[in-house]
Amino acid sequence: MSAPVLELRGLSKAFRVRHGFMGRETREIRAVNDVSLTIGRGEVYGLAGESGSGKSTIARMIMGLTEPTAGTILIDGAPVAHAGQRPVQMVFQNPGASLNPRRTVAQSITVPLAVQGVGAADSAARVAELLEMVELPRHFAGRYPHELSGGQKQRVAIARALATTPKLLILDEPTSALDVSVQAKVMDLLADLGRDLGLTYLFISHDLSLMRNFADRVGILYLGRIVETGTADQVFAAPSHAYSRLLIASVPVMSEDEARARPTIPLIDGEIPTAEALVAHEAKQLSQGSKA
Amino acid sequence: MTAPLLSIRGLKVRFTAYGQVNEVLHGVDLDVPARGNVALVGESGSGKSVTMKAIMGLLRTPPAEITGGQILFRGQDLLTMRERERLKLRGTAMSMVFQDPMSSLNPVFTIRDQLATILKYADRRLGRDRSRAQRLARVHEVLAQVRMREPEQVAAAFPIMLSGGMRQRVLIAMALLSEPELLIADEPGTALDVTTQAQILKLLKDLVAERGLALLMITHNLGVVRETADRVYVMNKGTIVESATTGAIFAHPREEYTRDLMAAVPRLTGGHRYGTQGGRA
Amino acid sequence: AVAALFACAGAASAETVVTMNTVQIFGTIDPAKISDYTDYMAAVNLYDGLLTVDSSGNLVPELAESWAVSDDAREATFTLRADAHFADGSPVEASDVVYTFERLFRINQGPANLFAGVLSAGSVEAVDARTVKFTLEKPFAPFLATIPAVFILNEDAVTANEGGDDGQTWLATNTAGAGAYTLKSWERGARMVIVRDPNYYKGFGDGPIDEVRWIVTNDEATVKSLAASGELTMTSQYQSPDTYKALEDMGRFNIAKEATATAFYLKLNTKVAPTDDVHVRRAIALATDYDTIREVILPGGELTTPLPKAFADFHNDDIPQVAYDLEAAKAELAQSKYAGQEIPIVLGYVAGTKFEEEISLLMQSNLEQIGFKVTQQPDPWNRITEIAGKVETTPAVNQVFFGPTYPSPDSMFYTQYHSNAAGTWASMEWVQDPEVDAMIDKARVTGDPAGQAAIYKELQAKLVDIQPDVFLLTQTVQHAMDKCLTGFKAVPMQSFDYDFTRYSWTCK
Amino acid sequence: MEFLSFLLRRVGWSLLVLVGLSMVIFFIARIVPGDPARMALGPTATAEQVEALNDKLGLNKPITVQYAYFVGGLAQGDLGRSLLTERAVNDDIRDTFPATFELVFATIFMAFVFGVPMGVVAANWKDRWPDTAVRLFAIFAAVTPSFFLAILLQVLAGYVLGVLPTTGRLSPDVVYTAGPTGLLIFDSIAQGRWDVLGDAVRHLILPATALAAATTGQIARITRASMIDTSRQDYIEAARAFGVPGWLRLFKYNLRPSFVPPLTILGLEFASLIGGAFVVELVFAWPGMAAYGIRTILQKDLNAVMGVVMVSGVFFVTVNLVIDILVGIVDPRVRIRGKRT
Amino acid sequence: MTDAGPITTLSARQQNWYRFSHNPTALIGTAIVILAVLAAILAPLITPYPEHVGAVVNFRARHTPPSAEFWFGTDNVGRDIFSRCIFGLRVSLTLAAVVLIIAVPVGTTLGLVAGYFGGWTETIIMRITDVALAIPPLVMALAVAAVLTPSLLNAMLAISALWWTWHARLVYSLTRQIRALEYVEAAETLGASKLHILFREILPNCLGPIVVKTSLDAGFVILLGAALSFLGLGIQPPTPDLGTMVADGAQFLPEHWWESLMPGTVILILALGFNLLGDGLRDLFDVSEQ
Ligand SMILES: Nc1ncnc2c1ncn2[C@@H]1O[C@H](COP(=O)(O)OP(=O)(O)OP(=O)(O)O)[C@@H](O)[C@H]1O
Ligand SMILES: Nc1ncnc2c1ncn2[C@@H]1O[C@H](COP(=O)(O)OP(=O)(O)OP(=O)(O)O)[C@@H](O)[C@H]1O
Ligand SMILES: [Mg+2]
Ligand SMILES: [Mg+2]
Repeated sequence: MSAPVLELRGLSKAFRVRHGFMGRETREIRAVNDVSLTIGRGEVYGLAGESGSGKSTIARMIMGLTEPTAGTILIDGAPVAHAGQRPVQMVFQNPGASLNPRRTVAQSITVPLAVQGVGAADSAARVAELLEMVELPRHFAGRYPHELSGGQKQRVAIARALATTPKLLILDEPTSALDVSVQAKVMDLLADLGRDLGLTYLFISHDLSLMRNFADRVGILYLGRIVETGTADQVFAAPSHAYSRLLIASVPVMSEDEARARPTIPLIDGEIPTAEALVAHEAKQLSQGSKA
Repeated sequence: MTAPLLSIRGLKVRFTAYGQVNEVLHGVDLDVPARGNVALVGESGSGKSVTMKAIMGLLRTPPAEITGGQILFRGQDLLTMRERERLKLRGTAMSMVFQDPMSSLNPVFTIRDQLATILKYADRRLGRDRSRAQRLARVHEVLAQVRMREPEQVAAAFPIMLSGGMRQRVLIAMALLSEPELLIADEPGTALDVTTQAQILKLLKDLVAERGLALLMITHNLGVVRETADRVYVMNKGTIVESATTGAIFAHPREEYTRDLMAAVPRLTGGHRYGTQGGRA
Repeated sequence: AVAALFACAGAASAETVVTMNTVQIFGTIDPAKISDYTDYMAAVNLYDGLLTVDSSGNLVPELAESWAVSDDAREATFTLRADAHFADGSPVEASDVVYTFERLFRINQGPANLFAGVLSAGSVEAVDARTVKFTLEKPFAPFLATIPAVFILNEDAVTANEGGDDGQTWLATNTAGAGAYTLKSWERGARMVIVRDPNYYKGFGDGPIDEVRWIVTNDEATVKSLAASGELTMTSQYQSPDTYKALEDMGRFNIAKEATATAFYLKLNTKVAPTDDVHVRRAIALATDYDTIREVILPGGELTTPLPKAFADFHNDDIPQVAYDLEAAKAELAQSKYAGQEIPIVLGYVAGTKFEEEISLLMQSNLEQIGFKVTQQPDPWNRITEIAGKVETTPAVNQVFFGPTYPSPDSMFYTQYHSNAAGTWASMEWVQDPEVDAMIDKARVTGDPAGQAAIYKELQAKLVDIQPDVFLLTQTVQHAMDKCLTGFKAVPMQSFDYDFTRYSWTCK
Repeated sequence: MEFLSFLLRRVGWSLLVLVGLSMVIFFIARIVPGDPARMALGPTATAEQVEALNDKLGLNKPITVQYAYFVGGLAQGDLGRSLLTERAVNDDIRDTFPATFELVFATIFMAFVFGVPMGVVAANWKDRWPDTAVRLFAIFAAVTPSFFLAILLQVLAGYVLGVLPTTGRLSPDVVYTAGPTGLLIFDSIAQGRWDVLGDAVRHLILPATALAAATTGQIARITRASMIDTSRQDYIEAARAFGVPGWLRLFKYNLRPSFVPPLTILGLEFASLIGGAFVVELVFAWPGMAAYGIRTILQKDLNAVMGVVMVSGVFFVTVNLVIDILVGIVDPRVRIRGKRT
Repeated sequence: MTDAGPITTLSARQQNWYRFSHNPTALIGTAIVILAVLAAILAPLITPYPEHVGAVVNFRARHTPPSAEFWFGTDNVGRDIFSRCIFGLRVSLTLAAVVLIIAVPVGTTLGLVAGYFGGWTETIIMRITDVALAIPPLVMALAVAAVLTPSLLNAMLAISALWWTWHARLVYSLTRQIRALEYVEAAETLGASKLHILFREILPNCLGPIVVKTSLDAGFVILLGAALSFLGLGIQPPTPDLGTMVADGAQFLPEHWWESLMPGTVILILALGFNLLGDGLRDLFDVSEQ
């Protein structure tokens, strides 16, 4: 694999949250904690983890939308410039909020085209092409976001990110609102593009089945740290960390084969344990084991 | 068999924009029995959210217009009911989880403020007497129920300070606050990690089993459907194309469309890498 | 005793209050600083001077019971009334007069300019407790006429509050005089209330005015609604004809009209084009529609020379009224060096003054008929004071009121036409004529009234000949006055007609 | 902590703004036509007298020296003497500012109490009769000049109704000296003088109404526009789905996120009303600072002009600081995500 | 495949036109404004006494109440108020249009820049704005009047010099609010130019309040013009302008009410037109309105 497109070194983010009268008291939320990873050219890196574990925050830091409290971000081996000057694009987790309500689909999609200096006539054609790619009818070009369903907005967001060919494309839950058949087509498209154009992806998702079929390597994030990383096959076949196991064990599946392929989780008090309980349980067993 | 709690008959909805009319629901029929656990699946843009908004009475008219059909709740037609009566049902007898977690929370109030207000007025409509402290306790309780790790702190936060999944759970908590009879959930698990999702689905299932909640869940995740729902409706282009019990539909999908849907689901076991040259059909 | 008590109580409740509006704010009540019409209005009630002026312009005794002027007109001696006392009860003594004048010279504002080159520190001496002697540095015929402008201060009261600035701070809000009224309250910019001093040394006549309230407003509607609500007793002299009409229609008011010694001029700048040509100036005078101005726009009397007829003994009655005659005006214009072309001319006036705008429009319409090209130039007052300072910036034609600050023709001539007084809004003609200066100076040293009159009459003829002004009118003051209020008489000295000891309330 | 440092920074900047203001106004005031000494002394004053006064006032020194004097005085809280009133400008302002402040405050209060609900009502019943009524009213109110309204109200009160007083702050027969604040309403309440309170309020009604109309109209219009924008948001719909009653949805869920524009306008008005109050003060013979300011400007009473402008400048800067903070409170997004590199 | 049928096949511009042309208030507003402009242009043809705009006085006919001869009555020197009102539209409309065309874009741009960039840019722009806002308009006007010769152009410059500050402040607040939204961040990450973000992403979302404020401004500017004429700046008599006519006529209230009420009504109608048009534009930018 060639030189890494993205390298994170000891990246951390703590939010200070203010309470009380005029924000006198503050508390820290350590959203991201000492995360390091590298993604090589043409690679698809899948990032999964608990909700609120800091995935979007990492994405935002790479984009330059949030300042890290510590650590460095290297893109193509160099420290990064201002947001917007980075050769990185992103599909936001909230398609609704990331589309300007006062701009039509076509106007939103043309933004990156204009940056590249594509002329008006060309960009109209390109918009039509992009809409087709994400399985939206051409006439949607004139619609405003509030006239779209959730999935349609998400596809517009994807189309917009694909309008240029960035070095790195961050996909934060790109297909969460899509039905599976459209999802399949969009994922195919992304994979093809990735291969043909040598795109690199940071793919954030809760849909582990999807990730299994898309990512080359996978990192599992828990409480702001990467607790496990490896190739997709490794991690899914033999998850080593307790949380990873719990995560994979919880995936809703379509068939009995799949159900059998999921790791089994020890019941604690006769129930499927919460993540904390399980992690604590295993840690205890580990220490008992070492004592024994 | 008793009459279903919610029964939709021939619902037609159309939108008018710039003088052009566009019918998006062409006669939807759907039943949710009491204690029922019903899933509505279908491709994006097929009209699921519009159906749900029609049930809740949230369609903005104009541009939307309900041109036909009935929505019977406890045998009463919601469409002919007076607005005041209908308001009484909302948030108490029937409740919903919105699809877009970002834009459905008011950005300028804390979570606690928003939840407590809703509870206060639900209490008032139900004639329940609760102190503010009791209401806050209930807010924290429900937040804990949806697996928030630090309910008090989440309650004190503004929406912008929460992750996507946390916001979605806040919306679920909002819907559960005053223990509704009917819960309509529009993709309640999309932004959640599978562990949390599993726990929340279990919570909903338990509510159906123990409290007699009737659940209508809209989702794209057929795995979720398989593991939670009793009955499935498949929607396409504004009509219900197929409906059956969960077991039946997964065993023998009748419609071509349903079969396509199922085939498109990625497998945890892998082997269907994305990309047209990767071997997928 | 019981009856007396009741009478007292009755009197207290039946106080006569006069509420009057004034269009400007009271700037100051310090006798060493008062300068304008409104300042004097308050001061003349709060203070008394050695002499005062009656409605014919004669000097009458006030604090001084008698006075004498030496033959060479270089010395004046005043004897104070024995019973004169200040509001605090202390007697008015010669030393108070000396103090008042010395303080005036030190501060060198307000009426001090009247004595420039005539009196200075040390010129005023106390001969004994009741006699003061003024020694003039040069003969100055109008000297006596300037004496009413200075109000006598209570030396002890002021020095007790001297505060390092000659009591200026203290006197800005307090009074220390022998006047008939004392200050009750004063909200700067809005209202002043004075009350009668029952112990006033000269006493009062029948139906004295117990309290005077001035409300500052230059808004016609305010005046009308104050009148309608019954609050107003008397208007200022500056209301619009409509307001007088409206108040008259209410039935409660009389409209008192009085000719004054204030003249209203079109001052023609004799040093800029086109009014530097006397034919142009005469043409303008001929093109002025006097009747419309005096009868419709601003009620006023005839004015044929620079001097109003109120100065009866000094007025040159031989000069006829110019007749409005556009043909004659055209003929006059034909003789000017600007003849045969369209003559641009600037008409200046005070912005926001309705009647001045009307006159300006009337002039414009007439002047354009005889070949002028008119530009209107309304300016706010502060700007006028500035542009009047230089020949080049002074517009060709300016509308200006001017009235005597002391009851002598000198007040009219010196300030407006003498070279030494050039550069103010009162002298926008820029006459600067040695002959004129000489006549004014000569009159100043001529003690005998007949001799003065001869000089002033000649001066008037001369000024009419060079036509530095169009003599529009002598102002007629109008006041809407409650029918119960009597006693108003115009006095040819600013605001002395608002001395409320001269008024009485005739209703019960 | 963070808030404190923000506040300190802003206060520091505000001081700088005031310095800038003082320089600009110092210069501008000297451009205004008129010779101050000449105007103060009248036309009959001799040239020597004018010269002497100019000397005394330091007006023939270079402008930088004059400015240094001014700043020196300002540092000691001394604004010099007024030519118009022959008093310390400090005293004049102390006498007149409370009256103007009371008037402006009453005006803002009225504009807020009437304008915001009107905007809310109009937005809620968009395109129906309440909306039409509010819009018409707002336009009427906004374009009726305050002098016109002042005169109209006065004529109405004086001729037709005769119930409300038309001049001054108190009736002449009410015996009262204001307390420490100079604000009649406040002082009279503090001292339990209910008769004075009643009289003061009655005097305040007409001028405040005349002054408030335009602001009320603006606030109503801006609130309406902003509310309509917000009402499109999903969260308003969500509140409806959860049975939050209509009025609460309107006044809380919808109004608060919409509040930034009206708040901004209100802040701007608050300050500009001080400058604009003069017409109303003149008509109603209100002994306020605005009328004083106008007179001093027209008389080119330099010290007084500087004083008035500086006082209203301090006021303006304070109000806008408060508004900026309020915007952060009203919309937490501005605070939380507002700071970016 | 999604095929819920087209909502519309219209382009954004066609949609805008549709929304605008289906909005009765906007149409009424446009009609009023167009009529006013036409009346101003055609004034010499449609007024009964065009000469009353110049140096004409007729003291015999002063203060005549409205009649068949003089529809709006006559003023204090006997001129026809109707004719002067129509001619007054020329000055007043020019004044309002030019001031707003200068001041609104300047203020808006500065507000956008300050609100979006923050930091030093914000500090400098907003503090200068604060200074400018704190200068009483009258002082400023007097100073300008002292330096410049009285003319309509200079009056417009003077008013514009004051007016931008309001818009700067308003837009600044709005921008601070909007720049925190995700769609702005999205545009940033797409590499959109600052120009694009300011004018295409943020500005359209501030337009509601801006348009409303601007349409209210039109009336204010016309009235402020009167204050300037009073100070000797601006248009000089006998040329009529509506603001000055109202101010002058007010001295004759209530007896000669028509003298200020008639021009006042013209301003009112004009303001109504601008405001309805403003509302129409607001709706035009409000894409969820149909
Ligand atoms: N306000 C509106 N105006 C016009 N068309 C609308 C509006 N809201 C929704 N639609 C259209 O109605 C159709 C159904 O939308 P709906 O939101 O119900 O889809 P959905 O089934 O929920 O899809 P998804 O799974 O993507 O959320 C879509 O084609 C959408 O574009
Ligand atoms: N502006 C903020 N202020 C305070 N806390 C924040 C802020 N933004 C995010 N957080 C906190 O940071 C943590 C991580 O949030 P993040 O959005 O990165 O989660 P995530 O992994 O993307 O979750 P999800 O899968 O639910 O979207 C959460 O606890 C969240 O509350
Ligand atoms: Mg996230
Ligand atoms: Mg949907």
